[in-house]
Amino acid sequence: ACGGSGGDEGTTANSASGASEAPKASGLKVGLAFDVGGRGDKSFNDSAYAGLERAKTDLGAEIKDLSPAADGSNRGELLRQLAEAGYNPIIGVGFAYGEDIKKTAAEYPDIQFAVVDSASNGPNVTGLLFAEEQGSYLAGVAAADKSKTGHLGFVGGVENDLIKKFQAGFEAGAKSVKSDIKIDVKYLTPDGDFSGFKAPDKGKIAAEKMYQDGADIVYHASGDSGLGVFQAAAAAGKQAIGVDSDQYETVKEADLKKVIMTSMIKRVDVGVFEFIKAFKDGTAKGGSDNVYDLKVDGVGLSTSGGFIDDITAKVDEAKKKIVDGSVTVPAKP
Amino acid sequence: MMPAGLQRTLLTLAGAAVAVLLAVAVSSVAILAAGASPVTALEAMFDFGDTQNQVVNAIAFILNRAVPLFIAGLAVAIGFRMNLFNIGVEGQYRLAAIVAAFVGSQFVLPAPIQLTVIVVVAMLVGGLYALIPAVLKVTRGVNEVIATIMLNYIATNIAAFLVRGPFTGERAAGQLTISTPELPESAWFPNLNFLFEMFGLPAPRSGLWGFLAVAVLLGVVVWVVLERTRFGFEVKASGLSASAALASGVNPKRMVISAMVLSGAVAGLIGLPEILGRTHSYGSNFTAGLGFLGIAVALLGRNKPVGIAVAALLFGFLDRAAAPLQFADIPPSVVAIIQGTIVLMVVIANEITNRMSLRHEERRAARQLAATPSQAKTEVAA
Amino acid sequence: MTTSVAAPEARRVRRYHLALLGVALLILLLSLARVVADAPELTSSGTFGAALLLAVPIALAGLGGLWSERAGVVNIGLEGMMVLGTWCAGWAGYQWGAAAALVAGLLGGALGGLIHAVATVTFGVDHIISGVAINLLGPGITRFLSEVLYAQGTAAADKGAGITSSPGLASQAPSVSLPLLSDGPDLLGKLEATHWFLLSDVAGVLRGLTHDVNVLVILAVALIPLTFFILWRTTFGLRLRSCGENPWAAESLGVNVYLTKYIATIISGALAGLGGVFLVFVTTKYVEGQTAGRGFIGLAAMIFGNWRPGGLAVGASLFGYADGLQLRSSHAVTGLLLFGAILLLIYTGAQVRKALAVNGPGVRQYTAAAVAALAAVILLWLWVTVDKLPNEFVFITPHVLTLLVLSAASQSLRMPKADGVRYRRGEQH
Amino acid sequence: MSTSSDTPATVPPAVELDGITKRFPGVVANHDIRMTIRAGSVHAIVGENGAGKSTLMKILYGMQRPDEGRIRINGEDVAFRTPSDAIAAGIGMVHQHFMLADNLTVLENIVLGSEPGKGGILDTAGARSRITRLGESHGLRVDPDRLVEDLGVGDRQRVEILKVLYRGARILILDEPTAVLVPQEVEELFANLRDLKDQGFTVIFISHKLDEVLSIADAITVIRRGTTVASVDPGSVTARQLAELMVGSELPTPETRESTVTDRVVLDVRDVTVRGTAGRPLLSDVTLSVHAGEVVGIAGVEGNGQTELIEVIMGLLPFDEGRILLGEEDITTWSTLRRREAGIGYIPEDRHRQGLLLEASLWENRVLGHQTRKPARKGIWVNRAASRKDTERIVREYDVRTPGIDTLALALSGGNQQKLIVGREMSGEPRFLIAAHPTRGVDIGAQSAIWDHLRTARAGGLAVLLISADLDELIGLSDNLYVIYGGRMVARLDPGQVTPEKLGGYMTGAIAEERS
Ligand SMILES: Nc1ncnc2c1ncn2[C@@H]1O[C@H](COP(=O)(O)OP(=O)(O)OP(=O)(O)O)[C@@H](O)[C@H]1O
Ligand SMILES: Nc1ncnc2c1ncn2[C@@H]1O[C@H](COP(=O)(O)OP(=O)(O)OP(=O)(O)O)[C@@H](O)[C@H]1O
Ligand SMILES: [Mg+2]
Ligand SMILES: [Mg+2]
Repeated sequence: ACGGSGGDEGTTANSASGASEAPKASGLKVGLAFDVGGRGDKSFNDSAYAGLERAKTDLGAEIKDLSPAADGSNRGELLRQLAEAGYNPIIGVGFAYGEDIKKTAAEYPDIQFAVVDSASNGPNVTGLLFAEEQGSYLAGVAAADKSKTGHLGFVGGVENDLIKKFQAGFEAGAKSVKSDIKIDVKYLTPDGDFSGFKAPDKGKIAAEKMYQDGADIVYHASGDSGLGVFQAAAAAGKQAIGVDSDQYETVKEADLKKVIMTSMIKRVDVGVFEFIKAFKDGTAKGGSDNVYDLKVDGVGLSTSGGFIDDITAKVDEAKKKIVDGSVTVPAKP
Repeated sequence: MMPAGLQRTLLTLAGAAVAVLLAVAVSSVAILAAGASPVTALEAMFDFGDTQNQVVNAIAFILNRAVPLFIAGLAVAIGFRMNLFNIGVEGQYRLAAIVAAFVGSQFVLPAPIQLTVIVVVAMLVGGLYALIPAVLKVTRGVNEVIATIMLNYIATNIAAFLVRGPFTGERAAGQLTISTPELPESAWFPNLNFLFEMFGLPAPRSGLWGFLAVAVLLGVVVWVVLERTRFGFEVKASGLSASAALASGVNPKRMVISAMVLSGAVAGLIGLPEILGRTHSYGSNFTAGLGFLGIAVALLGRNKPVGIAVAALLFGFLDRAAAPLQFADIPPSVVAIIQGTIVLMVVIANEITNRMSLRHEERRAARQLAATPSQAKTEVAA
Repeated sequence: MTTSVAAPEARRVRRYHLALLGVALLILLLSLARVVADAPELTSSGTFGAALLLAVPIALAGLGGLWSERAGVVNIGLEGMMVLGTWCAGWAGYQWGAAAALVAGLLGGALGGLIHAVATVTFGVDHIISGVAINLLGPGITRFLSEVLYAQGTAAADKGAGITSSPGLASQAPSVSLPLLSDGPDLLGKLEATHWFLLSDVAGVLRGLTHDVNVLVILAVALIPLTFFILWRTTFGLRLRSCGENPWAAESLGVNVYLTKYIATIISGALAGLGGVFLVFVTTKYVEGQTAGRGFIGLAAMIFGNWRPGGLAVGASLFGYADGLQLRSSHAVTGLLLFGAILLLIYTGAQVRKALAVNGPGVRQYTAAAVAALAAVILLWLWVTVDKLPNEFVFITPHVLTLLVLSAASQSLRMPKADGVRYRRGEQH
Repeated sequence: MSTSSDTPATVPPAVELDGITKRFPGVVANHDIRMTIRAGSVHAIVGENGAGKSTLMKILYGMQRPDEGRIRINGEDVAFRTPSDAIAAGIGMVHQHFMLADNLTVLENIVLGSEPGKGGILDTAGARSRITRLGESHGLRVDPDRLVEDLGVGDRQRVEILKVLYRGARILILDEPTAVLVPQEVEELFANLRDLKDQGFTVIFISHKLDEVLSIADAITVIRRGTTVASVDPGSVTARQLAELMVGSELPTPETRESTVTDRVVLDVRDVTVRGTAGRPLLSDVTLSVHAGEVVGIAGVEGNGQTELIEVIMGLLPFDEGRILLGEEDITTWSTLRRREAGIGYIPEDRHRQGLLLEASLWENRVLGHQTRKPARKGIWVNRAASRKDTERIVREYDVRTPGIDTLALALSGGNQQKLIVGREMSGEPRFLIAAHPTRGVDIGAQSAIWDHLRTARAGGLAVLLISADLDELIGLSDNLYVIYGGRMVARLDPGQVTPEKLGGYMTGAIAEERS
């Protein structure tokens, strides 16, 4: 629709022919486009890739994954190239794909799209959403329970709405345990400057300050900068909470492992795989969102290391309240 | 004998060609090291797809990518022509883009007026932001390279503040990107898909951004201004010899300010193709870094509009290859290496060919004069 | 003869004393601001520790800039060289430990310097242009190397590498503290905790600079006087500086200008690379994009410091301090507003006194005084009214400060005369 | 002056040059040069501008390599690759233009390249005492710790010679050392040189000033168009004969025939003072007026305020007090451009720096400085056609030797570049012209052409301010002569009466201020 009225006719005409010209999928051909950083980021993108790989092994899918340019300017182009090469369904990883998926999905109405972290915005688009705030709520509950000083910290990489969901959930969870708990919050860079996800030194300084001021558990949602948070925790003899994947497992350094009390896991792999499976089964219709929340274990807390084994009951209790709807977690701080 | 100008041009072209070839050779080594075949890589780069749709899409992508790069290159080149290093194009276009996107979303007027207002606002903001380093340089002697680098950081942060705060627009539920309010349809730049349809080709999916036309026009205007007007002459003179320009009555302060502001005003347009042609708002996904790429494009194009256009197309072409390369299982950052080496090789080649042609010129003059003095003598004698 | 010999000595001594006095005054004012604004972070050891951590890579990049520019080669490619340094340090470090990371980072940066030297010295390419090309190339090469060497299935990937990061270092660079004072009994720490006026502040500053310091920090700090010594006290340094002042004169005296410029530019790259190594040491691995423009900031710090090692150290510290402060406490940054206001008021007083002393119109002094007074009032007003600055404005504190200082002091800066000038053997300017 | 000390025939010549040829793109700077320089003598080399003297010396000093030919030093074949090789062989060179780093101290400039010290650490104290001793023994006294930028020309010259002596050179090359010195300073220098000769040094001395050459040299070699045309004994040749050898023809004289001075004042400079940053004012209370049809000459040693005077008149340098009038109008606050438009022409002292865009074509250089006036301008446009046509006219009328008007300015020889500038500045129909060193570095043919153009324009009512280091030119062309010293006009003289010696007295401050 970007081209105005003239473009519309062309677009529809093309997409019909496009679909017929595109090589017919012999089987399931799944395309996936990563966010900036690409495959191998040990985080979010890799988690999505794990779901894709599972589709390959479990469902026999032919898979293709593409990474965008460093400035992300070719996201739409990646989707289009996948569509033209006959991939269906196509998944965009990251909320940044929202707009591009919307446009591309309109251009290729016969192809099913999914976008991670952004809501559906087309009849053939499925939003794969994660209730980070719910997972973070549990992290907050665990932290508040474990805290001896009644003082927590939160380090966000980039001050955007996604990360604020983590902050909001964490604060709500902690306050549900101890209403007067103190939570220091620091973001490393403003929105639009993504270096905050790649600055372990800054993460370290921010967390160091929180520990010095008396915080004993710091939750981070700051990508690679989290490494610095763990370092600060190790130096201060305090604890930290990881994010996205089970960082107790992904972090290799023994001294840092020790401080990772738990991680708020976001099962992008599950979301991706389930979507592909649904597509194969013919149940992925698009136009709606699949919300991966506590109910379906799309988010959750990791227990590796056994640091929170003693409070499992409390965490489960909180989880139950969210699942049954008696507690609604805010998505904005 | 060939006219001197033509000869210089030919030599330049030859140098550029050699540089590109060398860069390709260097990158081939890298590709080989990555365990892939350079031939496959080349094929992937030139593989525009099998269907008309794919080819048209590819061409549209290249052009759409080249448009902002071209404008960025022009902006940078205006300063470079007089040895004024406007590293601040990056900040100027970002700030201009957000303000223009916001202002444009606040009213609805007939499309031509609406678009004109947006363009003017963007140029104003870009120009005014460039005025800061210009004034600092002229009045306080602050090095413009450092000032503009600092101002880039400042612009990034101001833009982040604005898009999150005062300029923020409504969002669909579940949308996490923040952006300015969406522009009304009268601010959507009509696309140029008819260019393809004229030849019976399908229209590209992404649409060929109409701003291309503005860019072409801008290129012509910049060329005319730089090559044909008194102002352009003064820019050239200041660039070739600041001291000679000064002694000739060119006011260096005025030149710094006007060239910088002009550069900033052009820079203000860099973000508009994307905003008016695709996103219709300034959001947190806004393409960053075009200002720095613009420097590379301007260098490749030797600070001349036609050269910049070629360089922008080359960059667009290479950027498009990122996806096909991945289809061929070749690391897409090969593109970055090719771009980097091309720039380095081309600036070196420029230097060599420039020196060669100057030396050639001297020799030629001496040779021709060696033939004439006898005539001159006889004239005097007669 | 004696007087003329003694004169520069005396000048030097005076400058040195002046610097000491300045530092003392600054700390006094800071502690005043700390008390009045109730922002302990202004002088806490944590802030100064963070400032040191953040200042070191900037200072190293700045030193890199100093070496090349003193030899007449403008180096805007520091950022690209630093990126090369971080990648190489990460790559060697995960395999062979911190010492290997150090060497590899130095070499990586030096490679960038070599490219710059080939382009500018041998081929006479404009220095800014070559630097821009290197900034383009650095991230491209490293990304490519990561894509090839850290791809899934490689040994590195199993050790935790990804396309955006290397595996962790095999061994860490050691850190040290000053015994007794900032470690163990930690006397300085105790003194700091008392929050006494001035005493605690001094203790905080000292402890911040001596507690748990990476060996590379010590090396980096030592490099500043060392650079001064080499450039101003050795024969090689004299030759190097002569290339930046008048390469034709140097050439006519048998100095190999090309070689000297090559060496200087390669050292410049190596120092930028060392800055990259430091970043890797802090994060214990290579992370893509972790340089975050520090090469440019280093260049700014060097210009800020008037192409002198001491000056660039001040510039880098300013950046490190402002950044560290904002990372630790947004509230304390508003305290900085008060500090700025006090400084401006002092400046106003000085200008007014000067204007009164001058037996002339002294218009310039009056305007300066008026502008400074106005700025002071604005800052004070901001301090009183603003409770918490939006983060975006906190982030840009160091950049705005640099701009302000440059616009106040640019006219007294003096860059090497032949800096950035294209030099060709046998050709006169 | 040819008091050659008797040297045994066994002592080999200090320098022998045999068939030296050096080609530059488009120029053969040296062609089959042959000469022999006796040890312990002062050997002068003379030749026109561009004859190839400096090139030859640079070859001898290892800065450039000859394409052909052999060099023998003290009887031994040498092949210098760099100046260090030459320095090692005992050769030192003082360049035509100062080769000093302004921001370094005298000491640093002197020791650079052969620094004393252990383990790479500079031994400043040792160097200082050595320089002081050296200075005292040769009468070349300078303060080793001062920055060179604070020194005057004479001191800089001394630093240059100290540099050479410091390296223990026995063969000294002095390329036009006297160009920037006043007669009294020249005498001091010559005393130094004789002293050096007596101590056994060999001196190669280049100068255009033939009287000087005749007074100091023991032998003279003449170079014309890159080749040695004669070796003469100073005792048996006159200045005139020498000059004719150099040029290969009669000497022109810059004599002004009849006075065309009117009583209409065109330029009036009143009490202009420029304080500058450091204590001493650059110009103080300068007053002078130039009438239509008059050439006013300014004599002075370089660095006494001439440059500032020109820049003040052109509006390039702000001044603290005083006024400047052009005709009736007060132009004190006018911009450079407006002054040019009002009819001030400017032949700058440094044509490469201020007069030309070397990498632009001749016609674009025609536009330079005239970009706001016809024929170069049409509205906001540059009128290319008209500019090109007018450039062709200049090339024709001023005999600029060039392949065409699209040729880049840098391809022209200095003289032709200068003729282009003169033609351009005359074509703006100026009322007033600043001619700063209009014939510097220009060969004799071009020189007299430029003089003719100036005379013609003067006859047509042009007011000219002439600044020159060439006293003959000044005396010959001027209707009125001022002497500038230390930023003041110290004397106003009648060029018909004055002798070069007297002029020199005023120029050095040896004769006190006087107004005639
Ligand atoms: N590096 C160079 N490249 C090209 N041409 C050169 C170079 N050096 C000298 N020339 C040319 O060689 C010729 C001889 O120049 P040289 O400087 O030796 O003359 P000169 O006798 O010293 O003149 P002057 O009296 O002006 O000093 C001139 O035509 C000059 O332009
Ligand atoms: N070192 C040099 N390198 C390159 N070209 C040179 C050099 N010296 C002179 N030339 C060129 O040789 C030509 C003739 O120069 P020439 O020596 O006659 O004038 P000039 O002496 O340089 O003028 P001036 O005496 O004012 O310096 C010019 O085109 C000049 O650019
Ligand atoms: Mg010459
Ligand atoms: Mg010469």
